[in-house]
Amino acid sequence: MSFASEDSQKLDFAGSPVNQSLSADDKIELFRQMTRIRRFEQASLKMYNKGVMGGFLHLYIGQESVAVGTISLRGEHDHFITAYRDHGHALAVGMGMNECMAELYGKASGCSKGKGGSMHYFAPDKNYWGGHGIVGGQTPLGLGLGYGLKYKELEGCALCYLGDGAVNQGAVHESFNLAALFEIPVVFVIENNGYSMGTSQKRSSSFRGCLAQRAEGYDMEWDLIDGSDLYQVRAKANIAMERARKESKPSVIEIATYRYYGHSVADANAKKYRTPDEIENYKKNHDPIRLWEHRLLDEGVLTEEKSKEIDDAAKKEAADSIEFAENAPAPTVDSIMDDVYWESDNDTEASKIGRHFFND
Amino acid sequence: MSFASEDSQKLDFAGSPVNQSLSADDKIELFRQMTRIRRFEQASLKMYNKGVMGGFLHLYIGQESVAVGTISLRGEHDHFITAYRDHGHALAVGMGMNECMAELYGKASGCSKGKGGSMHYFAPDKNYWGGHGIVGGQTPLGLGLGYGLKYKELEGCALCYLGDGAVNQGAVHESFNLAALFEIPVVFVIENNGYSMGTSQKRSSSFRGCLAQRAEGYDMEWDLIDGSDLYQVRAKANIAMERARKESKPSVIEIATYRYYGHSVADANAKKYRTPDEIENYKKNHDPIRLWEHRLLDEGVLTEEKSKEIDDAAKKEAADSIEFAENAPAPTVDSIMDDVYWESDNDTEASKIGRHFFND
Amino acid sequence: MSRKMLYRHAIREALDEELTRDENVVVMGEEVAQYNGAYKVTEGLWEKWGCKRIVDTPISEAGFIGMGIGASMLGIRPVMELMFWSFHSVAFDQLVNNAACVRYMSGGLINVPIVVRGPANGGTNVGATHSHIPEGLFAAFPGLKVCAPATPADAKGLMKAAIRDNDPVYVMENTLLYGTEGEVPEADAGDHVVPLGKADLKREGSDISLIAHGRSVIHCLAAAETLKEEHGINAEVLDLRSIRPLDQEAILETVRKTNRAVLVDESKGFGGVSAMVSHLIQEHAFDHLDAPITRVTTLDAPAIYSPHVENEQLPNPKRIVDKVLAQA
Amino acid sequence: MSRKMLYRHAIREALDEELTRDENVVVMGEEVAQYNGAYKVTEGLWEKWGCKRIVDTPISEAGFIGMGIGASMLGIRPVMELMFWSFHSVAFDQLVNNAACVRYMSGGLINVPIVVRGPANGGTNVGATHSHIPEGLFAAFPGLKVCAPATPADAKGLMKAAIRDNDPVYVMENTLLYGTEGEVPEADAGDHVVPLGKADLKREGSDISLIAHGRSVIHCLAAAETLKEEHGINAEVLDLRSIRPLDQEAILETVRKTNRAVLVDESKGFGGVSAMVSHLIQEHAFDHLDAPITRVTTLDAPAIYSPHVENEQLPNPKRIVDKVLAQA
Ligand SMILES: Cc1ncc(C[n+]2csc(CCOP(=O)(O)OP(=O)(O)O)c2C)c(N)n1
Ligand SMILES: Cc1ncc(C[n+]2csc(CCOP(=O)(O)OP(=O)(O)O)c2C)c(N)n1
Ligand SMILES: [Mg+2]
Ligand SMILES: [Mg+2]
Repeated sequence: MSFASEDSQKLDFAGSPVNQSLSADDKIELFRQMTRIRRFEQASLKMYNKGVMGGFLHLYIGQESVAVGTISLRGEHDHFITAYRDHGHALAVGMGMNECMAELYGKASGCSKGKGGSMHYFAPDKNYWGGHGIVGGQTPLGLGLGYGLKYKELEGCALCYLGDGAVNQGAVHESFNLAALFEIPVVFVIENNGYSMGTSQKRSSSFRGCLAQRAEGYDMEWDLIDGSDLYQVRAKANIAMERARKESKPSVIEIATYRYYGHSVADANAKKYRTPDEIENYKKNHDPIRLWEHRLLDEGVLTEEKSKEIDDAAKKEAADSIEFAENAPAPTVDSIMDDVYWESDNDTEASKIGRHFFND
Repeated sequence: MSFASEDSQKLDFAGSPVNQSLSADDKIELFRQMTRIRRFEQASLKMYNKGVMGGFLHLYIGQESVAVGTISLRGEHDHFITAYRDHGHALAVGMGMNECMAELYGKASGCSKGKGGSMHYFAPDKNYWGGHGIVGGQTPLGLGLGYGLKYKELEGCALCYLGDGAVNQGAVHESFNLAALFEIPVVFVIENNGYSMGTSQKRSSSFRGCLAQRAEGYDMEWDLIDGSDLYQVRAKANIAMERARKESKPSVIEIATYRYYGHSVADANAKKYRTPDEIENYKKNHDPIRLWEHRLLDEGVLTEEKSKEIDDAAKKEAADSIEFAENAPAPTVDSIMDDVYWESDNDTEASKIGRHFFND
Repeated sequence: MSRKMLYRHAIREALDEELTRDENVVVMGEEVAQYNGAYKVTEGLWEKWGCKRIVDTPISEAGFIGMGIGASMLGIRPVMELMFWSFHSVAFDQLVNNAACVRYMSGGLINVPIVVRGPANGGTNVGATHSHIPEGLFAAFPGLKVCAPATPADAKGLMKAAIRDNDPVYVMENTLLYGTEGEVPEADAGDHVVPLGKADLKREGSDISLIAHGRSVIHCLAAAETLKEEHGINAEVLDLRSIRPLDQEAILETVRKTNRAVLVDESKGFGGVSAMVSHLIQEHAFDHLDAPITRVTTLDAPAIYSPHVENEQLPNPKRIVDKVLAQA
Repeated sequence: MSRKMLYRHAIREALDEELTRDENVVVMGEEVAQYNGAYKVTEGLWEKWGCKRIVDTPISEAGFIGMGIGASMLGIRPVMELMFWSFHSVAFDQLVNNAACVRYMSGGLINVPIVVRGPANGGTNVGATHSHIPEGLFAAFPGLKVCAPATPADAKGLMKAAIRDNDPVYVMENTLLYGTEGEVPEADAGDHVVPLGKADLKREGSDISLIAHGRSVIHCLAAAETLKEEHGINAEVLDLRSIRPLDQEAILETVRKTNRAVLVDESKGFGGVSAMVSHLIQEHAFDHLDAPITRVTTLDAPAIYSPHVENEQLPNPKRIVDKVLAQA
C-alpha cells in the first residue's frame, strides 16, 4: 500500500482556482457531505449486522473524499457511474438517505424499489447511473454516457469510477481505447484503495509507476491524486473534467484512498491481509474527513461546535432513515414481474403482442 | 501505414549472434520456407477462386518473414499459436502442404479432418496450437502455453501471434497483465500489417509510439521490428524468446508487415481502403522474400539458378498438394459426430454413462 | 403495392428510414461505415449519413456495445452490428447483464432502447466459432427481446419495430438469406412495421405443423412442397419470426388444427428455441397431440467446416421430410 | 463407512485428494489461495499445497480461464473457480469457444481437461448480475459437460469425476448448499467418484415424478414430505446430478412408473434444463404421460434483490406442492 501523499512532496492545492472559488459555506457543505456518507454507512453497518438486510454491503468509509470531491465539481451535463461500492456517490449526487436505506432493507420505497440492493443505487434524475455489480462492467457504460453527451453536443463529462482490481478487466481496456480514439468526454476515476478483496494491488496488477499510467498506452492523459486531500482531489479532477468538457478528451485519474472495513461486511479476512498498523495509520494520518475538518478549523471556516452540529445532524438523519426503512412496505410478489420491459410497464400496444413472460 | 524501416535508421542485423550462426544452408532453408508458403497460398487462392473451397481464405502473402523468422528460432520446448491467418505458421512449423491443402478442401485427410478449415490448422506434435477464429481469443491460450511450460519447469517459450486489430480486444489486455504479473515465458507477436479488415491502424487504435509500447503499462519489455528484414526479425525476436526462456519474462514485439491481398479473398474492398501505390510500394521495396533473396545473392549464398530451383520445387509441391486434396476422401456425415469429446472418441467407461449427444 | 427486394436491402431500407425518422438513431459496428458492411447490409449509409450517424468501431465488441448501452440510457438509439452474432461471446456481459438487467435493477428508472443485429447462422463453412445460433440463448434472459426474420419483408418490418421498441431487441439475420429476394411493400405505401411477437403462417396445411424461424422456414416451405407432391401430406408452416415475445397462441392454434408438430431449429439439440416450443405445446395442447412432437436440429457437434457435409449437419428439406414421414 | 460433512468440505476434500493424486492438477481463481476462497471452499489448500498448486488470479476471468485452457492443452489439469458462476459473462468466449470447440476444430488432436467450478444459484439477495443459473446455457454447447451436485457426497464424487475427465467439465455448486451437511463415504474407504451422466433417485414414490438438480432437489424432497403427509401423494424425486451427459434412461424410467412429472429448475422459464427434459419425456414417453408435464422455475424476471420476496421468485417447496396439486 502506498499513498501518493507519503511519496510525493506535499503541495497545497487550496490555491487552485477551483478551490479558491469555494465560499466558507461551500467548504462546510463538503464536510457535511462526507460526514453524511460516513454516518449513513455506519448506520447501515449496524443494521446489516443485525441481519435485517440481505446480500452484500460494501462500505465506502475512508473513501468519502473521492465521491464528494469529484461530484462537487459537477455541472449540469455531468454524469456519474460506479461499481457496487456506490453509497457515497449516491449521497453525493443528492439522493436521500431514506430511499437509500430503504433499498438496503429491500423495501418497495427504496431507490430501486428493493430490486437492486446495496450494489444497485440509481438516480437518473440526478445524473447517477448506478451502482453495478460486475467488476469493470460499468466502464463501457460510462464511456457511453460520454458518447451520448458528445452525440447530443452537450458540454459535459461522464465520470466513471472503478477499483484498482477492476483495471484488469478486458472491458476497461476496450473502453480506454475507444475513449481515446473517439475523443469521448469521459474521466475514468480509479479509486485505488490498495486492495481488490483480499488481494493487494501488487498481487493483481503489473504496472509501471501507477495504474493510471497505463493511459499512456492509449495516448491519454492521466494523473495520480492523493485522496486524503480534498483540495487536491478537486484541483486535479477539475483539470480532467474540464479537458473532457472543453476539449472532448478523456483522462484516467487514479485517486489513492483506503477503505476502513473489509471488502464487504461479509469479509472475514479484512484484518488478515492488511496489518492493523496499516489500517490505524490511515485512520490517524489520512482520514479524509478528519483532515478536511482540521483544515477548515485551521482556516477558521469551521468551529468545533459547528462540526459537532453537522455530525449530530448526520447521525440523526441516518437514524431517521432506519426508521423510514423499517416502516416502509416490502415489495409484493407480484411486483417481481414489473420493471423488466419498458413496453410492458407502460402497457403499450407492443407489450400486448405475443407472450413476453414465461412463468410456468 | 508506416513501416519501421522507413522511419528508423537502417541497422544491419546480419551480425547478431543468432544470424552469425546461420550456415549457408540454413539461410537457403529460410528462403525455401518463405517461398513454399507463398507458393502454397498462391495455389490455394487459385483453387479458392475456382470455388472448390468454402468459408474464408485469409492469405499470409507478404507476411512470410514473420512466421519463418520467428519460428526458425525455435527450440524443443517452444510453442506457437496464432489467429485465423495461419497457413504461414503451419508450414513454418513443418506441416505438410498436402494435409494443409486437403483441409482447405474440407477433406477427411486434412490436418483437422476437414473440421477446421483455413482458420483452424493444428499440429500439436509440432507444438503448433492453431489457428483461431475469434479475434484476440487465442491470446489467453498462448499465455496458457507459457504457463504450462513454466509449470512443468521446461525451458521454452510460447509465441502468441495477433493482429494490429486484435490488440483492442479485452482478452489481450488481461493476458498482458497476467503474463507480466505471473512472469510467464510468452512472447506476444503483434503482426502489424496496418489494417484490420478495411480499418487502418490509426482508425482502430489510439496509442503512443507504437502498439507494442502499450506493454509499458504492464511493466513489460517490448520492441518494434521491421518485418521486411529477416535478419532483424530473427535478431530481435531472439532477444524476446531468450528473455522468456532464460528469465521467464514476457515481451510484446510488434512486427511491421503487410498483406498483399484483401483481408480474406472475399474482401471486395481490398483496393479501396489502400491505394494501389501503397500496395505496389510494398511489393517493390519491402517484399520480405525478394529482399532476402537479394541479400543471399549479395552474400553469395544463393544463386539465381538455385533460387529458381527452390521456387519451382515449391510450385510443384503446391500443385501436388492440390492433386492430393482433390483425390482425398470427403468426411462422412457420421464423422460429424466424432472429435467432440475425448472420452467418447476413446470409448471410455465415462463415455458410456448418460446421454452425451442430443441429436433429434 | 410492393416490389421485389433483397433481404439485405430490405434491412438497409429499414435502417435508412429510421435514421431519417429519428435523429437519435445511430448505426455502429465493425466495418459498417467506410467498408459498407462486411455483408453489405449498410452499403451507402455512411456516404449518405456521414460519420456521426454511421460509426466504424474497433474490434472491441464488449466496449462498443457497452458504449451503445450507456448512450441509450441518455436517449440515443444505437443499432449495433455484430459482424457475426457469434461474436456475442466476447460481449456477453454487456448483452445479458447491462442491456437486460439495468432497467430491473434500477426499479424501472432506466430503459435501454438498443438494437443489436447481425447474421446468426450456420451453412457458410466458417467453422465452429463463427456459426453459433443464439436465439434461444438470449431469449432465455428476461429483459431481452429476440427476433429472426426469414423474408425480406419481415426483415424490414421487424427491424423497424426493433428500432422503435424501447427495450433491447436482438435481431438475428442470416448470411444465407441476405441475397434472397422477396416482395416488400413500397416505401411510400406507409410505414411497414412488423410487430414483435406475431408469428406468420407462411403456408396453410392440415396434416402436420412445421414450426420454425429464420432460414429454417425456407427449408420447411421446400419440405412442405415435397411432402405434398410426393407423399400427399399437407403441411402447415408457421414462421415464429419473433422468439421473445413469442406468439404462443399461433403455435397452439396450428397444433390444435393439425394435431402434429415437427419443430425445425438451427440450434443444437440440447435446448434451443424448439425445446421451449415443444414444452409449451405439450403443456397447453396436450390433448390435441396425436404423436410426440419431434424436432429437426443441427447435429449436436460444433459446426463442421467441410463444405462437403456442413449442409447435412444443418436442418435441410430432406431431413425435415424424413422427420415428418417418421411421425406420420 | 461414512461421516457427516459439509458440502464445502466435501468439495475441498475432492480437490485435496486430486491434488495428491495428480501433480498436474492446479487450483486457480480469485481469492482461492491466500484468502481461502470467497466461500471457503479452498480453505487451507494454499497453506498445504503452496503457490504453485493453488493460484490467486487477478479479476480477469477471460484471461485466467483462457490461460487454464491453454495450459490444459499441454497436459496441465486446471480446476478454475469462478467466484460466482455468474461471472461466466466476462469469460464466455473462452468457455464456449476455446474450451468447447478446440478439440473439434483440430479434428480431435487436442483435448481440454479443465474443470470450471463455483456457485450458480439465486437466493442470496445479490441481485440480477450475480444470480445467473447457467446449467442449461452451457449444456447446450456440445463439447462441454455440466453437473450440479445437491448433496455433499455427490459434490465430492462429481468433483473427482470432473477432474479426471479428459473433457471440459463445468461444476455448478450452490452457495446455499455449502453449509449443508450430509453423509460422505470415508476417505479411506476407497475412491469416492460419482460418474457424470448418472442420475440418482433420491426418493422413491409412485404417484408423480419430481425431477430436479442442485438445490431444487432439496426443495423437492421437502415438498414430497408435505405431499405425503398432507395430501397422501407419494412423489418420486429424481436428482439429475449431471446435466450433460444426461441420464435420459432414469428420467424415462421414473416417468413410465408414475406417469406424471413436475420439473423443478432454478432457471428462468424460457428454456433451461427443464424445457429440454420436458421435450425428451414427451418424445420418448408420450404414451406414458397422464397429464402435461409442468414446471416450477424462477419467476421470469432478472433476480430481485429484496430478501422479502426473493424466495418467492425461486422454486420452493410450497410452489412445488402447488404445482403437483394442480396436476394431480
Ligand atoms: C467480473 C467479476 N469478477 C469478480 C467479482 C467479485 N468481486 C466483486 S468486487 C471484487 C474486488 C474488486 O476490487 P476493486 O476493483 O479494487 O474495487 P474495491 O472493491 O476495492 O472498491 C471482486 C473480485 C465480480 N463482482 N465481477
Ligand atoms: C471477436 C471478433 N470480432 C470480429 C471478427 C471479424 N474479424 C475477423 S478478422 C478481423 C480483422 C482483424 O484484424 P487484425 O487483428 O489486424 O489481423 P489481420 O487480419 O490483419 O491479420 C475481423 C474484424 C472476429 N473474427 N472476431
Ligand atoms: Mg480496490
Ligand atoms: Mg492487421
